[in-house]
Amino acid sequence: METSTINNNFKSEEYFINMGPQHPATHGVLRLLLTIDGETIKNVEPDLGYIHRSIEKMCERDSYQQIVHLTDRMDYLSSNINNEAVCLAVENALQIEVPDRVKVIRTIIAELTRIASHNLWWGVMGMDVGALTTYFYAFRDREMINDIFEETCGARLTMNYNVPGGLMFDIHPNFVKRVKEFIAHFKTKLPEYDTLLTNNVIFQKRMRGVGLLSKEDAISYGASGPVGRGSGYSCDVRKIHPYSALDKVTFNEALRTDGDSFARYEVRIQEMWESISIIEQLIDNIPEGDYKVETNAVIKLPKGEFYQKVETARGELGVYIISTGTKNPYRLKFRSPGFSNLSLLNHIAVGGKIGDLVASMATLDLVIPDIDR
Amino acid sequence: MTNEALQNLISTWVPDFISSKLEFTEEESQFLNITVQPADLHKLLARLKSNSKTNFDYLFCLSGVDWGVELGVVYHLESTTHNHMIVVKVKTEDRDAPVFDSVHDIWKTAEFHECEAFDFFGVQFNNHPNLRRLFLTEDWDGFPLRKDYVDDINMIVK
Amino acid sequence: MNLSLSITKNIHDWLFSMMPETVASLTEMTLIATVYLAVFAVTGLFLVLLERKVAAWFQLRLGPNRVGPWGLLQTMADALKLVSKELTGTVNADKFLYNLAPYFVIITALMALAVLPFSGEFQAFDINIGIFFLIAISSIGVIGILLAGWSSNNKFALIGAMRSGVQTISYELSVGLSLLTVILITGTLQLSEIVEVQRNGWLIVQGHIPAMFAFMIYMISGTAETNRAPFDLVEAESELGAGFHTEYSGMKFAYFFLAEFINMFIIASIATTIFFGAWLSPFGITESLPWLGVFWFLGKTLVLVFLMMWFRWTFPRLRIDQLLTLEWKYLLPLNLMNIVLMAIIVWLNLTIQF
Amino acid sequence: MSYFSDIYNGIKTLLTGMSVTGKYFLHSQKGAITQQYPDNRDTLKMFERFRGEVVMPHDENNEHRCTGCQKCELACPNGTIEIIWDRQVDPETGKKKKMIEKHIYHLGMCTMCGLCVEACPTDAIKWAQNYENSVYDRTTLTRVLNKPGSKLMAGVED
Repeated sequence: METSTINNNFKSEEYFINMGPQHPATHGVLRLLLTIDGETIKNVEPDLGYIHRSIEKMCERDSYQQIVHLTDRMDYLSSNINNEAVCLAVENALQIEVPDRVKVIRTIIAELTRIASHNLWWGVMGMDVGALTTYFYAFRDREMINDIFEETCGARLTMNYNVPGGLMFDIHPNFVKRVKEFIAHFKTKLPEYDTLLTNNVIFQKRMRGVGLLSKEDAISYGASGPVGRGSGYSCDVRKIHPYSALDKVTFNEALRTDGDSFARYEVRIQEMWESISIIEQLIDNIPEGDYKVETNAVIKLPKGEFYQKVETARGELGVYIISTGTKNPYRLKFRSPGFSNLSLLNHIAVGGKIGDLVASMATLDLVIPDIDR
Repeated sequence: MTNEALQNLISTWVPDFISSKLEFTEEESQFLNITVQPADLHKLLARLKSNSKTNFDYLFCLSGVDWGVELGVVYHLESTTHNHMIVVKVKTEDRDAPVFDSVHDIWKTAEFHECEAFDFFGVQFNNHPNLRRLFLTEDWDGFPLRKDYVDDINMIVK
Repeated sequence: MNLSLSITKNIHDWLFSMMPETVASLTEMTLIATVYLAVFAVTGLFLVLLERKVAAWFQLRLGPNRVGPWGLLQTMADALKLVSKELTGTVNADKFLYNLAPYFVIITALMALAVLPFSGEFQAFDINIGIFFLIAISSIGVIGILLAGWSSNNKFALIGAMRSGVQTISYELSVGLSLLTVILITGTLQLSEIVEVQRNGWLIVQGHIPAMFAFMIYMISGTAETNRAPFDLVEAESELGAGFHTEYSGMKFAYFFLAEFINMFIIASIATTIFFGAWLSPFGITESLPWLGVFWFLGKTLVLVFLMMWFRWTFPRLRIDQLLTLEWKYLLPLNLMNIVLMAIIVWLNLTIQF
Repeated sequence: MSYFSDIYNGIKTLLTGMSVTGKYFLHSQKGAITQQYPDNRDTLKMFERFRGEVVMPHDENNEHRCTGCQKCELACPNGTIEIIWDRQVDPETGKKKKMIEKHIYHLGMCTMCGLCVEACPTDAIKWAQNYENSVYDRTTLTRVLNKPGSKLMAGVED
């Protein structure tokens, strides 16, 4: 055939590009091996392990109290929720019922963490698509949450505030006041996010119809959190398997059916509103009581297997503990949301442009220590 | 579906679809545990997904486990329509070349999780499209999460 | 040679009385070049500082405030640092082209500066095809960028360079056509005459609706010409690292950096000259003080430069195919319609004259 | 027609976006969130629970509250704390008892998890709100918390 020979003569050549480990858009030390034809992505192959610390192996030698602080270092943006996951798993195994006060405080702090994480994501998302100012607006608001954490927990990022059996210490007397201040402040700033970025025509064109993920693929790829919910997959662990005080509050699960980058973006923006509503429902009625149930100094879990799911800012975090009855877990596996979400990057990026890859990777909201553990 | 109903349903699959015996247990776990022979692993898992009554379409956790003598893989499955969960375990005593069937054609996420299990436990997966060391370097010696792994320099034993 | 050098007649006369004509011309040209180089460097440094300050104010920050009062000497310090830095390069780079590229970029930027009418007196080179010259010169700069990306043996740089080529070829059209729209009113390409025409009202007022459209199109495509956000695909930080100048360091990098800011200044200056009456004061309020022209010119230019900075610190970046869609599907057809509209207005004498 | 309405809506959204940044530009002087760090040392106060480094408070008689029970050493996940202790004769009672010789704290290994302070039964160690911990030599990060010649406060052990 005449045409086929022409096509063969003008066959374009594919080439490889190393995106990362040091690249502004990979948010850490993720390395992507891209196969590119011109600007079009043909294949994405992630290469991991640049900051792998083998937390799972470290957990096998640590006591259950000590494991908690390691989880801070996995998904450092939702460190408090990670702590909560391990504590819940241990408490369930020991069949401890924590006081209501602990449950409520844990939920408030988890939702604050979620807002902080989504807030940072929003700023970085803007940076990834080229709107540099969003970063600073996001940090202005996030700083208030960090101050709340610092006052109550003693640290801004790696809080280690939960312990098996409750909390390490009671909330600071200023906590309620500061959270209310923050909520009032943030409610005026969140609409500004929409005017600045969400409604922007360039931003919409960049996000809509990009990085398409169908509901079936989302489930098959194990997508969770905003990534799954952007594809119409109702996967909020807070709704399906409520933990802590989440069964006492009413909130809507943010759900979009478009499955594109913009849907994932909208889910996260709506989740910030939902988190505000959860906090508002709880902040005025923190029950009085103990902040901790006394546990043995050496916690020994009964023999068996325990699994605990929580919803971090990125999705479903699973803690799978195999115990042989000693003071250390025999095997501890973290099912991290980022790892499953990363596995679908190739699926949504192929066929797009380099700019699309950056934009859809930003909406996956990857935190590399979460993937590398 | 309750654990009991699940157990009753799945036990009817033997021996029509699955040749070897399945072991069910609910002890020491909040889920129903099924232990399956390696040869029947893929058949069982495929059926767990495709059967409309079970419909386990969400593989939320795939972990390699070293039980000391045996090496194995644990699959945590959930159904997004029925909201029930199940755990499938597969074990082998062959520590030098443990091989199971890959399930990446059933759940796409398994491709990455199997790489992880291979990387840390040395578990091989048949028919896996791209089984490579995902985290560690290609020339890494040994499989770190196995219980018999020794590294005098980097591991601090308390 | 049709040179009309109208800077300070005194020096001109003095020089020609001192030496033979050829030597005097050469000396004069060298002097002017030196003055322009100095202006060039100072403008570049000042604009970099301005950009950083403006960015900081948009972003709730303070901006540079350590070196000198209010950080005024910050860019000086940066320039010194860049001069003292090692010039690195990649192993298999095409050394000749690699070293040539920055000069292409910076020399074209400098050449464009020559024809700008800073005031009635202060214009180095009042050529009769002024606008044509400006458009022609400003598109040479892209060759430097292409060479830089091609020769540095880096795939990110190459992608950046190719994007730059595509972008400049497309947006060159819009820049030219939008300026052409206004030329319909003036009927001349010579910058000094264009300014004279505007004594009856700035062209954006004379040409009212089509002129405003032309101005908007010009600002959009001008921003694209200078490779600034939201059209900064060439160096798109989150995609390509640093784009075409990834492999450049020290002074060679500084050339690219300065050229970007000078280009921004030039684009704003052209807009000032064509649409806002260059050095003419509004309503002729300072007609009796012609030396204030420079002030008006720079003032108007800085307002436009600020506008471009405002764009940069607000908008997300376009994707490469959207960039081309914007040009070929929106700006170009609108531009062509706009020219027809302007032609009708000029034909029917519907322009606003004071 | 949607062609022109697209252009109109597009430009409108761009302008509203610019109004947000423009508003902050106009209020830039009072809205700046920059912390001019080394200059604001005097006013920069950490919260009282801030975890800067572990210290052992001594009273004016150079007495501390550490009995050398080693609970902090056990609680620490990283081996940050080492206690060198000895059985010495207490000059007051004449009995032999456990006393610390050195309470060594490796700041370079500390992850500020707070488990040691929680574990301490006598409140001998606590958090300092010190945030400038960087040094030029790594060895200076290893600190001995009990001051030379210090001894146990009376009545702590009861």
